[in-house]
Formats: sequence, C-alpha cells, structure tokens
Amino acid sequence: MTARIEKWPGVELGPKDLEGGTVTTVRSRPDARFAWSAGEAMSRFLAELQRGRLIGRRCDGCKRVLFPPRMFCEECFRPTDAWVYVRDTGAIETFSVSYLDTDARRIAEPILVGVVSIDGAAPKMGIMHYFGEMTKDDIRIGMRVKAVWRPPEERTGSVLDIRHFRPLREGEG
Amino acid sequence: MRKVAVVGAGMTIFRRRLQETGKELSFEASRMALDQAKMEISDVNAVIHGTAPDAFDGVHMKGEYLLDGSGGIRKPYMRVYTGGGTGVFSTIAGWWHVASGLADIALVVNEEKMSSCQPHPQSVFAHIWDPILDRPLKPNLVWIFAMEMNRYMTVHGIPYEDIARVAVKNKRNAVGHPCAQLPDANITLEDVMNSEVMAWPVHRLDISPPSDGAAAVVLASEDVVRKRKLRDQAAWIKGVGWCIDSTMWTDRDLVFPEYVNRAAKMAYKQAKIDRPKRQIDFAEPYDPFDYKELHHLEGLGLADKGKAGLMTREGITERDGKLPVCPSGGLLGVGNPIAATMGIKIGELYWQLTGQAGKRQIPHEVHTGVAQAWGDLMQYGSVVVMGA
Amino acid sequence: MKIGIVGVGVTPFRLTTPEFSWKELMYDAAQRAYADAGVDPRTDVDSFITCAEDYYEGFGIFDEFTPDQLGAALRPMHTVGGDGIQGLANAFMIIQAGAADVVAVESHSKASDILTFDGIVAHGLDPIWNRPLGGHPNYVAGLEMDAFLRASRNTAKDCALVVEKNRCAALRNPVAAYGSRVTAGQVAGSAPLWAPLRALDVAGLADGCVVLVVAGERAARRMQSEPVWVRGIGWASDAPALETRDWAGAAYARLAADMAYRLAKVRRPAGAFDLAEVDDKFSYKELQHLEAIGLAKKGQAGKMARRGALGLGGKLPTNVSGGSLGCGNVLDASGLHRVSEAVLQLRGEAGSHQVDGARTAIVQSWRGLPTATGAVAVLGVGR
Amino acid sequence: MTFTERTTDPRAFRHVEGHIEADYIYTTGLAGDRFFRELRDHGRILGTRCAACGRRWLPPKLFCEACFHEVTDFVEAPPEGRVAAVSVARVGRRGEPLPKPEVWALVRFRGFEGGFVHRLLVEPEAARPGLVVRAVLKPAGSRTGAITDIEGFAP
Repeated sequence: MTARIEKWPGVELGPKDLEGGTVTTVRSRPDARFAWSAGEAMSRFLAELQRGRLIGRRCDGCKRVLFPPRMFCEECFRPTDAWVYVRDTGAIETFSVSYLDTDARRIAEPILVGVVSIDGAAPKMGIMHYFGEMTKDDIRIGMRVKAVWRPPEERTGSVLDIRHFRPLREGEG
Repeated sequence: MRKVAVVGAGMTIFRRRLQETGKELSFEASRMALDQAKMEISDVNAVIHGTAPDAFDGVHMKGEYLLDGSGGIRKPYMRVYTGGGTGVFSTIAGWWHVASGLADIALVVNEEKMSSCQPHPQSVFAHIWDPILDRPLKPNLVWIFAMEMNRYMTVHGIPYEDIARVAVKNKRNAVGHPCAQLPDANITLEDVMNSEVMAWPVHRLDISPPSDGAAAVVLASEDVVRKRKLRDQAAWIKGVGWCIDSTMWTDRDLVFPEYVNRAAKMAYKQAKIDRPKRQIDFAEPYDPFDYKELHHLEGLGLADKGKAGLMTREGITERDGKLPVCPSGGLLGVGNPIAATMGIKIGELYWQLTGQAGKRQIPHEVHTGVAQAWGDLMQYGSVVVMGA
Repeated sequence: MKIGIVGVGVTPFRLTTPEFSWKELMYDAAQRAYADAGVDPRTDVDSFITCAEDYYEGFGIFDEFTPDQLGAALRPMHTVGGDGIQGLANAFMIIQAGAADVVAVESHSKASDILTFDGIVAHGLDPIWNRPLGGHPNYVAGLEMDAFLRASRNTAKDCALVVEKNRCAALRNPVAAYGSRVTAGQVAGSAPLWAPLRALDVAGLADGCVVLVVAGERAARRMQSEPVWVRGIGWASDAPALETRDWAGAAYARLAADMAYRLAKVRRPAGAFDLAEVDDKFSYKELQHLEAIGLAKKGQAGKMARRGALGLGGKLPTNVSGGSLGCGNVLDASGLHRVSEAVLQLRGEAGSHQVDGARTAIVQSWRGLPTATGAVAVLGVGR
Repeated sequence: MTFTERTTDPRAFRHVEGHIEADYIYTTGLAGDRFFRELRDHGRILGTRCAACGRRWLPPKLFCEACFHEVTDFVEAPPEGRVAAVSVARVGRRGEPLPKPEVWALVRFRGFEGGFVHRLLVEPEAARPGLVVRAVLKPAGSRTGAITDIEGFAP
C-alpha cells in the first residue's frame, strides 16, 4: 500500500532559506529565567564545596553513603540518616576526550571529562567533572584521581570550586 | 484487556529543515495515517501526542500548540513525554486508551521540529542537566554518550569497528526508505572509522542527524478491525513495557541499560515471550548512536552482554540475516527527529508485519517484531512488541 | 472495573519554599500519600505518573528529574504534559487496561523557582500569529472575560463575589496560601490591568505538591475501608488557536464533562453533586466553568454566587477549599489538588470546611493560559 | 518534618540561577508563507477555504480544523471585520505600567471561521464589541511579511 505513495509529505529547506528570506520567518527569544531552590541537601553540599570538602548522606536502610547527597534514599524510599564526609579522591568510572564545546563548536585542544567514583561513597557513586594534569593518551578507566581545589577565596559554593581531577600521586590517598 | 491493532501509519520525510510548521507536519503525518486506515477524524475517539523538549520547537506547552494539527480539537487529547523514549512510548499510551475501553479508535501523532532552535538544536541540550551538579561544567550532549560508549567498549573489550559497522548497516538500509535523510548505499566501514572524532570515542558518522519530521499511527480495537474489515492491514500490539532509571546517572554503571531490560521483560511477559532470541523475528531498537543499537539489543535480551557487536560483524543483524535489526535504516540512516522516530520504530514494525515495507521488506517471513526507544539522561526505556 | 483513590498527599501551599528543592517537595507529598494509603512504593505501586511542563520547571527534559523522589527508580513511570486530572485519567486507563493495579499520580508547582512567569506564558502563544504582537499574556483572559460576560450576562460584580467567597473560604483551609478577608468591593476597586479583568481577579501563584495513590477495585478495598471511587473521568481540548476557539462557553470543559458524565452515568448534573471544585485561575472562570459543565444554567452562575448558593451550606458548595484564588495557582497540580480536596470531603476529613454528608463530588480543571484544555472527574463514596 | 535533619537558619538555603536560552527562527509554514507574502507584497489578507466542507478560515490553515482535510484554496477576506471582544491592558509584557493603555480585540469576518486577535487602534473608552473595523497596514515598503505588518484594526 505504502509502495503506491508517490510523494511523502515535507518541503525541504536549505540552510540559507531560514536566514535569507526566501521563505517568511519569525524570530524570537524566550524570556525564561529561573532561580531554583537548592533545598536541604544541595544547600549543604554547596556550602561544603565552598569549604573544600565533599559530603554525602548515609542511608541506614541499604547501608550506602549516597553521593551526591540527598535527604531521601531512592532505593529504600525513606529519609536518609546522617551527613558523612567522603574523600576528594576516586577512580575514573568513564571518560571522553571531547573536541566539541557546549554549543557543538569544534575546538582544537580537547576537553577531558568524565565520571569520578568518589572514595568513601557507595560503589559507583560519583560526579561528572573535568580531568587535568594528564593527556588524552594517559587517561584510562580505573585511573586513580584527586580533586584540585580552587583557593578558598575563589570558591563560591559550586562544583567549579574544584578545578578538575588530576592523577593521584604515589603515596597519596 | 482488549486487543489493540495498528491499522495505518504515516510519516513525513525527515530532513534537517522543513518548511512546514510543527502543526502542519503533524497534520501531514496524521492525514496520511488516517487515509491508510480508511478513516476520517470523526471516527477517532482520542488523540495521543508525543513530542520531546518544548525547547526544540520553541513553544511552551507545545503539546497544546500542536493539537490542532494532530486532529485533537474538541477531542480527548493527551500528551505524554519521556524524552527520547517518547518515540515508542506514545504508542504505549495509545494502547492503554484503546485497551482500557475508553476509546475504540485512537490516533497517535509524534512531531519534532528541531530546526527552529538556533544556532543549533544542541543549544537545547544545555538545559537538560541538573542545574547544580552538571550545568556549571557546561556539558555537551555528546559527552555523556561518549562516556557511556567508552564504558561499554572498555568493560567488554569491544573493538570500535564492531560498533562502526552498525552505522554502515543502517545507512545502507536507509537507501530503501522514501523519507531518509542520510541514506548511503556506498558507505564503508573506513568512512565511519575515519570520520572526525567529536568526543572520543564518538566519531561524526556514529551520530544520527538532528531532523524535522512527524509520524502518526492509527490504533483500533479488535471490534473495529473486524467491522471495518481491516484484518489484512492490521498488526497487533502484543506487549508493552516502560521503565525509568534513577536521575543520578553518575551513580549508575552505564555498561548495561537495566531500564531497557526491565521494560523489555514487562513487554515480553504480556506478549508471552520467554525466549526472546527465538521468538522475536526482527527488531527496531533506538539507534541515535551506533553503539546504542548494540547496547539496546543486549538490554532487549536479543544478544548476550557484550556480544551484540559480534552479531553485527557476522551479518546476523543485516536485513537478510537471522535477526534483522533496524531494517528501516534507523535513526542513523533515516534521521532523528526525536519523538517522530516513531515512524521508523512503530511504523517500521507495522509496515514490515503487514508486508508493506516495499524495498525494505525483510526477504523472509516475519511474525513478531520489537521496537524500543530510549531517552532522558540515559535512563528511559520504552518497548513495544507487535505481531502479524 | 471500579477505580478508587486510596491515598492523598498534599504539602501546604506557600508563596515560596526555599527550604525545599523541587525533588524534596515531591518527596514530602509522596511520603504523605503513601502513608495515607499504607503502601511502600518500592514494592506495592506498579506505575508512576507525573504531570509537568518543561518551561514551568526550567529544564530541557524535566522527565529526567522525576523518579527518585517518588520511589519510581527502575520502575514504570512517565510524564504527562497535562493537568493532574489528565494524569489521573492515565492511571485510570492503565489500571483498566490491566497493566497495573496500583498507580501513583504526582503533580507540583515550584512557581517560586520561575523568575519570569509571564515570559513563559507568552512563550506559549502561537509564535507566528500572536506572540510577535507582544503584550502581557493576560490580555487573553481579559478578552475571554469580556466575551463570556457579554454572552452570558453575568457581571464583573459577580466575579468579584467569587473572589471574596474563595479567599474567605481559604481561611478555613490549612493548605491554602491566599486566605484573606478580601471583599468584593476591594476586588472591584483593584487595578483594571486587563479590563474587564482586574488585579484581584487573578489567582496568585503558589508552590505545592500533590500525590494521589489510585488502585483497581480489589486492591482499593484492601487498602481503604472507604475508597473514593473515580466514577467518571473526561478530558478535552478546544482549538489552541486564539482565533478559532470558543471564547464564551469553555467548550473544553463542556466536552470533558460530557465524557465524565457518560462514564459515571450522570444524566442530570445539576443536583447530582454534593460539592463542586471547579477551576478559578481567574474569577470569571468559576462562573464560566459552572455553566459549561451543566451545574448552572446559562447566565445563572452569577446569580447563584449572589444568592450564596456556592458557599458552604449553599445549594452547590463550590470551591469550599478556597479554590485557586484562595489556595494559590499551583499550575498543573491545580486539578489534582482539587481532587484531593474532594477526596477529603467525601471521607468526611475536611475539618472546618467539611460539607456535611458529602457523598458525591465533581472536580473540573483548566490548564491555564494560553490553553483551551481541561478535565473533569466525578467522584463518589459508597456503592 | 519531612527529613531526619532540618536546617532552620534561613541563610543556609541557596539557590542557583539559570535560564532556558535559545534563539528561534520559526518558519511560517505552507499556509502562512502564502498569507504573509500576499500581505507584504500586495497588502491583501487571505484566508483559506476547505474544498471538502466549504468552511473558510482566518488565519489561513493548511488543514481544516473541522473536517481535517488538506486545504489549498485561498480566498480574500472582506475588507471590514467586526469586533467581538475587547480588553484594555494597562501593563506591558513584563507587567510594567504602560504610558498609554493598549486595546486588544478579537476581530471576526463575515463568512469566515476565526479572525484575528490584534490591537484595536481606538481610545480605551471607545473600545467596544460591535465596532466595524479595517486592518491598518504598514506602508508597502516597510512590510516584512509578519503579523506585525498589520499595525492594528481601526473603525
């Protein structure tokens, strides 16, 4: 039946058509601004980042230290029990070597980025961050890393208070 | 529970830019599906709409905006939304509209107009992240897929070429699809492997393109199929499943899509499938990246963990192989207008099972197919099993 | 199969909630609902639904951020881009279709996270035909109020009485954020910002979350001695185009009610309900909706307001919860909130705003500007 | 209390700001493009007529809202429309007080479904339903092919 359909609908345009006025268009930009309440768990998390520390929440139901912290355990569906500091070291769970920036523009010097499983948190629990002081040829899954903190006066209470994670040196950790 | 069939399908061409408004694209796909089902809008009891981020089309509450083009005026109209999972999920929602008895005939319409978003649809993906944990790092969407692909490759020791082969297969399959954006009969493994690295290990040709497009299917109850003599053009929905994993993607092992597995098990149970490898004849898993086809085949239980690449290498997943996978050409070949990929997932199952797939028809007889979509932060699985 | 509501969880509505992230707010309502139903979501709830819109939340794909705080991680869950009663309708169908026995439905407003609410509503206007003209989007409500009042011969004074009634009623509802002894005179004297619509005709925004636990008949009877049955449910949309929709008669509400009445076998809606909760995001909407769903004759809703028929103890107690005008506009949670209010009434647990002996209720929702979409639920206790 | 611990120091609660930022270029679509070209180049207002059910639509649509068939016939709208509803806005897009109130109107056209929601170019006191109005267009050279090529409707 569909084999008999001669023309499937759709009128294709080229990149210039949208810009060049060969078809009529309307432009606009939304006014959509927000201020998200960080709430209980994230307010504390951000405050601790500003102090140069990573903090999690312990759940006595499943015996996990949840990181990043939350006030409820998604596995047990109960309120979590206590604040627990975790370490600023960990292992690379996975990574990418990116030649694209946020707007999908190409960049020459690649960004090393990935997920770090944080020591002291439950297995696999971690955060996304940049990697530094290593090259795209050194980086590998399982590599031990440590946070490089900005100086206290530059910290604002943000994940960017950590510059990046660098390889753990011998004798550290 | 009433039996539910797909009795008609339609879709627009998929292209980087289409002139139609989102409403018009929705209309074109809907009208085609209704014509195929020999129905008028007055026959339709309910309309279900699937469309992904509002920020692509650039309209707040875009489900409301698109409803006239989808035939929803003065009808019960429902928009469901599970990120990229919407491509298959909207049909699940359509299924329960009919299976519950609230509707006898339902129209399911999916649309995406990504070209509205400037300078690039990628800009929207800056807003899909947690505003505290992720957004300050200014992540690019390709990053997380690169991370997932790397984890999958490294843990299982899968060579990149086994992944790149998926892109070759799907772009070649797409040659037979009248709506395809990136068909390529002559593409080689070297072309994919030598294409520029975007975010290692992801290369340019590992990625499906952003697209504009729409798709629609008409669902009907068994009574309607009988009364309107639609049996020859009906494919039955045998099982549906859906599942979402935790938001905390940096707390999960990305090596295996557990959420797809759970969704598949739910659908298989309903379809009375206990040995999917034997009972499923072909599959349309979500393939926005080539590794995702493999990842999803494993989640769907159609390949052992870490072994889907081998199946591709051995030609098992070719259109004439033992388990044809993405005979449509997939997102990699036909295009990726997020929710509108329904046309090459549900739509392809329908056309294959009713023998209407034309040049893409699987050469051997097929009775049961599975379609799957994937979405959110590597977190959502939606699965539909259909039978002839 | 009958479908029953067996658990209700509502956070108190407030103008701001800086101590809660949206996830924590959802968790708060969810744990209340699960406690009320006596269920563990990790084992006893089969499917989860949230009703949300990306731009209200400030996300590209809000669906990502919904499961954990509802106990839905690695479980069937989905987002409905619709009002809470549309979410309830999905639960109704999922259970009827046999895909689940117990479903949780959530909707919330974290409106205080939104700095530019008017900008977001404007972003919902048609980008080609309406949005380029600019203007504050509430002009759409001003036009509709004008069209409705002229067609129905209700008056702006009647609308002001609705505001007085609902904001005063809210003083008895501990959930409400906008309870106040505002008088109709004050409303009529407030700034005519989008005349005939005045500043106090508009419901203010609030933060809050509502979670319902819904179950099929057998499971419902197991969980609650007196489940509140969803006897009928309906939803409908009129044309999204401002130019072609029905400006006077709220066709979406009429059609949604027709569907719900058909399922509930309600033939004469006037007189069929002990109480009504209808959408009042703008004061005139309460009157327009009462007429559209057949609870007031055309042009008579204002008269009912004047005669006190819509108050507690009146012939048709309407929005005794305080409505959106009194409780606050909680966006797509508004419909679900009013269902929760009706459930408490039908259980006899509504406290100082209890309607004596309430056995049947109707709840009607509207999705707000610029939509022409709404839903209706017919609820009851007993056989 | 929802959780096992609670901060009561209001200074401890943080918030983070952000926006959903993107620029949009919307095509006016197949029906819209014809309408806006005609408006821009010839100052004419076109609607569509459904061949299947005969209904005429303003603004023009590719599909009939009533019978859901494709609509390809364009017909010119009558020069005069009639105001069906009005609203007088005293605040602007962001809620800022306007120096001069803005009058909005729903304008209907005989024989057509729909019409336009647009500005009414009269003093607020004179704004009322029933007014017979005409579109006021920008001068021919300055029209861009957008709804703003119509400045408003005036008696």
